[in-house]
Amino acid sequence: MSLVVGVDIGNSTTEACATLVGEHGEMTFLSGALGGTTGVKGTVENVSGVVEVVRRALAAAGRDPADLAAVLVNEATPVISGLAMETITETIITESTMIGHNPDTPGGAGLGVGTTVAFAGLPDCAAGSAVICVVGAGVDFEDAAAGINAATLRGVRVTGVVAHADDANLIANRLREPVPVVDEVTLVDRVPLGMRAAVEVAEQGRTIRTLSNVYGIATVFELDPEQTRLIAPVARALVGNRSAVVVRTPAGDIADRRIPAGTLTLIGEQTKRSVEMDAGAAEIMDTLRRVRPLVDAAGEPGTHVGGMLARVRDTMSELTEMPVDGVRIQDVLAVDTFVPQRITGGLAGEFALESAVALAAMVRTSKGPMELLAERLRAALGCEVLIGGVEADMALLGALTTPGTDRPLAILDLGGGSTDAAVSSGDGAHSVHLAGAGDLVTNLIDSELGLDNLELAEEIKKFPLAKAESFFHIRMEDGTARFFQEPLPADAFARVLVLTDAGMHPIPTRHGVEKIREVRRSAKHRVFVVNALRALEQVAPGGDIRHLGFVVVLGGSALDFEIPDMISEAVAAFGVVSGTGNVRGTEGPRNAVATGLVVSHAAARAVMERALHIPR
Amino acid sequence: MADTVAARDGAASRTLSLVEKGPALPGRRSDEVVIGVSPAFGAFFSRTIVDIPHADVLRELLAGVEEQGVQARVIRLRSSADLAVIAHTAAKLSGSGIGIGILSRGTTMIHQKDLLRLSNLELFPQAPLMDLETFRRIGRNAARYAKGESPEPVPSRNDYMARPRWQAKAALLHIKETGFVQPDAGPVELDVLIRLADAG
Amino acid sequence: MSTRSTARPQAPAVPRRSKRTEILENRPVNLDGFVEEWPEVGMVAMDSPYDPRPGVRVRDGVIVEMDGRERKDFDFLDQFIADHAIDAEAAGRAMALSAVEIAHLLVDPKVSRRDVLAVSCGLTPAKLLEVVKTMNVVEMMMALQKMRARRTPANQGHSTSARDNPVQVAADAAEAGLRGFRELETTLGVVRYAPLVAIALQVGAQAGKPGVLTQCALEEATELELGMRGITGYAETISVYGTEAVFCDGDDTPWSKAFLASAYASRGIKMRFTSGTGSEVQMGNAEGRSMLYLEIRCILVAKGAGVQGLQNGSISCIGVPGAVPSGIRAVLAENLVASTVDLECASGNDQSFSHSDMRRTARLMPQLLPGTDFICSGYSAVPNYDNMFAGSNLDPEDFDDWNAIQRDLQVDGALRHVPEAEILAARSRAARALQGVFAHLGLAPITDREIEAVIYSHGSKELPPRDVLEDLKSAQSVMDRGVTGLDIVKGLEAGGFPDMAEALLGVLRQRVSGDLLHTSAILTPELTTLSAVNDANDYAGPGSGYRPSGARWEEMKRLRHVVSARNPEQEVG
Amino acid sequence: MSDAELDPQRDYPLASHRPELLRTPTGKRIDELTMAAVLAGEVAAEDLRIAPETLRLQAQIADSVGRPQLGQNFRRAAELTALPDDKVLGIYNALRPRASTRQELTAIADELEHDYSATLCARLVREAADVYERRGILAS
Repeated sequence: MSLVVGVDIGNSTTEACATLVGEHGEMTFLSGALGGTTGVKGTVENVSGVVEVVRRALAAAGRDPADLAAVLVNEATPVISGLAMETITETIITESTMIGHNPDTPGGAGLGVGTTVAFAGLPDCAAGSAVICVVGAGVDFEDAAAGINAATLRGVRVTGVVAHADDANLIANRLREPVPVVDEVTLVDRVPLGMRAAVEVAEQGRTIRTLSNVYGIATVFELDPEQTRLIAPVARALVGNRSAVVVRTPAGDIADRRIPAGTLTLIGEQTKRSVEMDAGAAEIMDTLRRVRPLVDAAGEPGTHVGGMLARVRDTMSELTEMPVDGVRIQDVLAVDTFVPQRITGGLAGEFALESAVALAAMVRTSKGPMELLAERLRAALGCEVLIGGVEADMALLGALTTPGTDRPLAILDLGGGSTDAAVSSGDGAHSVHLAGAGDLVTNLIDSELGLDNLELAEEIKKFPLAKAESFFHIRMEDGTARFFQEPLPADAFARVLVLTDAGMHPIPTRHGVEKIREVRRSAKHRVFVVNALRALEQVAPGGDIRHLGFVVVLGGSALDFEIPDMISEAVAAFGVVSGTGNVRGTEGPRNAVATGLVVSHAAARAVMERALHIPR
Repeated sequence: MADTVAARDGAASRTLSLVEKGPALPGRRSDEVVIGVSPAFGAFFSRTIVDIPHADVLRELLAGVEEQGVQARVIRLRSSADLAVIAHTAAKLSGSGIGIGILSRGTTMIHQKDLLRLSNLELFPQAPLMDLETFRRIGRNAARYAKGESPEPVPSRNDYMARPRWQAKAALLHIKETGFVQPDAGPVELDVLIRLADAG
Repeated sequence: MSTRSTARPQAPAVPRRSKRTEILENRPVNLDGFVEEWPEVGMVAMDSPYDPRPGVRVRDGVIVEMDGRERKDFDFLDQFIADHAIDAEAAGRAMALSAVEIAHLLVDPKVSRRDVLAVSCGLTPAKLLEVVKTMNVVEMMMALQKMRARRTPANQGHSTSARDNPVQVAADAAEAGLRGFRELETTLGVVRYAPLVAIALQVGAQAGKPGVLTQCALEEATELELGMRGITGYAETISVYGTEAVFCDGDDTPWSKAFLASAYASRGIKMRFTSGTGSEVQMGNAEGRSMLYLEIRCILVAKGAGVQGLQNGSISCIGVPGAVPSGIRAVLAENLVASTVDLECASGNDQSFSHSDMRRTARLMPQLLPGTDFICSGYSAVPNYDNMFAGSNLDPEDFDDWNAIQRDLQVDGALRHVPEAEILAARSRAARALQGVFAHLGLAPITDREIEAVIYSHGSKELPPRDVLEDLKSAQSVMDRGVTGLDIVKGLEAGGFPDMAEALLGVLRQRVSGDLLHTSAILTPELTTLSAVNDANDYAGPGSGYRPSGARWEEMKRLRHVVSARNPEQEVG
Repeated sequence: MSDAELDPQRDYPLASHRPELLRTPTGKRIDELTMAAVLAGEVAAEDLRIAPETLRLQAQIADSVGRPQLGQNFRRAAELTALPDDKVLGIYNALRPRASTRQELTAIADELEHDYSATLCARLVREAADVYERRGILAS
């Protein structure tokens, strides 16, 4: 019997599997271990990480390092991914035609129509005229209410109020005759005066009816059909608001504009095609399918996509120390997303959800200095170090130790930077590495929720949500309640929480549990489910997923609490058995390559493959 | 509009009268915030450490609550000048469980009845950095907690040169206010009247 | 000017002011706060009619009455001090001397330090207060010059970053070491960054001059853990207070702190306590005693706990004594009392104190001129906006002023001018060494661009932001994996910095010998211990004691710009 | 070795002048803690701790330069070298005001004395229990 340790150097973790291998290839698995990869995968910096994980595996097995016969290391090719995101639509208001920022607490209720007049100009208004009073910065709410009441007493019909400060209820509560008040209009000075305008506020819990309806606006302003056609985008932009102001200006307009984001050129082995970025993710991925296999991608210089790809290349080149022009992009994943953006020309800091495209790109670098690494490892460990076979082959062998699996078997390895797949066929394994995995999901969550906090986005990705309904109980995202004896931390009160393994962390946004959950699940779907199908399709015989028998899901993201289920559901449609791997019946989705290395080593020593004895 | 502001500046001075109505009782409406003031607030003291009139401070806290459509009650704690005790007592008397505590020098805290006394929802420890805008936002956030919402905490400010200027005065104000503590007196409900000072 | 409507009542006319008043009004000193004394509540520096009268009664070797209080009425500080800090045998003889006689012993250079200690070990808090009350600041400085424990003065620096950027902390630590600081302290904005920043400080500290000791101010458990792992070298933020109520508010007692002192020593780690005038009155619980009387009780608690030293000099409450009459004299007096009871004294000057440069300097002189064990217990070696201790009395913009003052007065403030090329080299070495250590430990990478930026930067505003997510993951992994000082040694060696590895190993080895546990201990750049045992203060009047000479004096003569005597067209340096 | 009569003038610092008296808790000599040994993996973190005997030597030095309280602290520390880290922190927390009852403190003192022969530390804890009781800061 000889003691060997299989070691898998991954992009972020290094895993080991200690095993006794007999003369005829029979194996007794002893232990597994996991540690962080030191340095970039496939470089000599990995030595300390490997030494540490080998030490731990031997310690767990209770074996003396002196008895170690050989360490088996995978052929480690660094696969590195990069990310970029760019908005492709923009909402612009020219001059001021509307205020649609949806303040938390507008005052009064109903619809008021009149001519806009500054608060200071109120005393000059003629009795009987209908006016919308515009209250600027620095006017106290009591003064504002007093001024409006005085005008009303004189017979001026003040039908609505637009205010700068968060004062709507304070003003409305002090008026003799209640009118709708819209507040928190930051750029109130830019509201055109002397123009016909309408102010609408709905009751609490309802949304406006008139100004969100194009014919409602047409009625208020007595518009002809041509004018009505022009005002349509305003109505659309106000749908769902509790309050709104529309001012009719001669040249005002609101428009959705597509930003020319540039052309992405995908260069395949045979052919080359270009696609406009603003066509969206589906179109880009379709084009990619037509040029596959991809050799490189290029973006039009001076455009957004040009900038995106340049950023990806710069990152790659820094990480791999390759010259920028030597970096070849071998896969891209485009994902439709949206980003909250301030509306250009808005008067109250209105936000619109603009469409955006996120692009993940994957670069396969040249093979690392494996021989040098092996040499250093020999010196550090004082035993034989063998470089094993192709990573995908090894992962397949490891995955096959999952109870209940058989050939033909495909694996899906869900990592942080890339999604990999491999399938065993007669002449070895066929494998692909695709761009887009856990890191992209984190980025999508971060930008779609407007968090600007990747750490928090990472937690939202990994853990379920809850809402703290009191200091002693939380409502989980599945609707069940959990009670506590000790009060929750103060900063958790009334907030949406993410229940991490290091305690509950409040999420500082206005979004509810439902919204955050939806963004999280949709991001995972757009990345992992899309990539799983794409990857399996590329490795499946004849490109047909139905020809695969078993799919085993491996890798760090396979530990996620919902991704494996999402994937199972998606591939079930193809009649494929899919589940999370359980390497050697004990390791879960971890340790497949390390185990595969040992299996392969043992097989080589064995007379026949049938002699394999795998204890369960 | 400039005229309005100038006119306001000239006449903005307000007086505060706080009249004791009897013992402060627990509230029953769930849409209220209780504001607890310290023993000498609006009484021996009429201004914060940076001379902001208590009349304006209270007016902004009340406005912040009112703007959210929530009711406010004001009580005076007579038995302690400890901010946490004041805020926590206010929270326990509040129908919503949310209270605001404020000391004469301007230090403020939002509290909730089920929290430990030494904990809090939001604390504004640097009295010299408190301005009217901040008081308005504190009232607003307290009301939003009372409605079961999750407001962004009001950003707290920091300035390392506040110490040489204010540390000793803050200590004096604290001691002075402690002198007005009547250990056995219960909290009392206050009628608040804020009026423009008579110009002539 | 605007024309006011005559209909409005005229505001009372502002009396006309002179141009000079206007100029004075705008001087920075008038941004500082000054308040009247109020002795009844303890808002008084050191001269209060409500402080107790000194006195002691000993029966069967036990102090049964102290400063007018019977043993049965002792609060816990009284009892701890009576039973642990005061030598009951010496008390009778010592207390029989008048305050003036004892003050004379302190000031008179012909009376040795040892002879003073024979008396001071038997003095009660009220007596020590009486003694310093008879002294003016010049007399106190004379006394401090003799009573400080270590012969050679030293200095402590702060190296922190508003963004908790480890690369910055390392580079500034290296520069600080090169400039002469022998102890460096850090703390955090985001506490979870602690392991990375503490490693950065430890690495950077060895890049300037070997043997610089480091600490990271944190809550007790984490601070002790980082110490035990050898990621930090000593500890300081162990606070004690002068009244029972405030001590309990701080969730401690003299006994819990004494136990903690032994805990640190049991792991071979140097430690000192922290206290200062003003903390009790600030917390509204001074029991009507003067700030200095309460501080002397803190000093004697430290003495009784058997801890080797104390950081005092008001520290974070400096705005309180700073605002009352004779407050800065009281701050000097507390440093003097700590030294007089034979404790190491890290003497404050470590918190933002005044808007006025003149007052900042005047507040510094009483410690700088006589010299203390650590003149600043935190000279900010980063710009004050980066100082996570809320600003110090001095920061890097004051380096050249400090060096000029040392040279003008031939007084050793333990710093020196260093040519820019050396500083840049040290900053670069620190950043690169940290890059190597992080790579070796598999922590979030440091890019060459960051290193380039940090070498030439003044503060965190000029640095590219780090990936906070990755950093915090790394920080967590440092704790999870149980990384120790030894791993940093290995990382330095692997990264090609064998001399720094050797220096850090030398620092870690100290905890085996325990030499650093003695009073006022520092490590020399040659990694030998210098403490009040082998470098005891031997001041005995003119011509004796420590005075800068030889190579050190030559070093102090160098400034950024000094005109050459041989060729006045050139500068030396 | 604890019988050695130390002269502070001649013997301190021990690392320089009396290295032969120093052992790590794991029994290594201080001159074995070299860079070469570290790189060969022969030095572990446990080797960089102080031994109780060393603390008692340093206590002798503290006494002889007139610092009895410092010496006493070192002797208590020598007792605590035997306690695991979390136990040390646990006792510290128990000594905080209103954290423990008299019985709890007495139990800690007994454990220190019987399980760790830490008589000085036990005495400190018992003394605290007395004072806490008199001053009303025991847990109720």
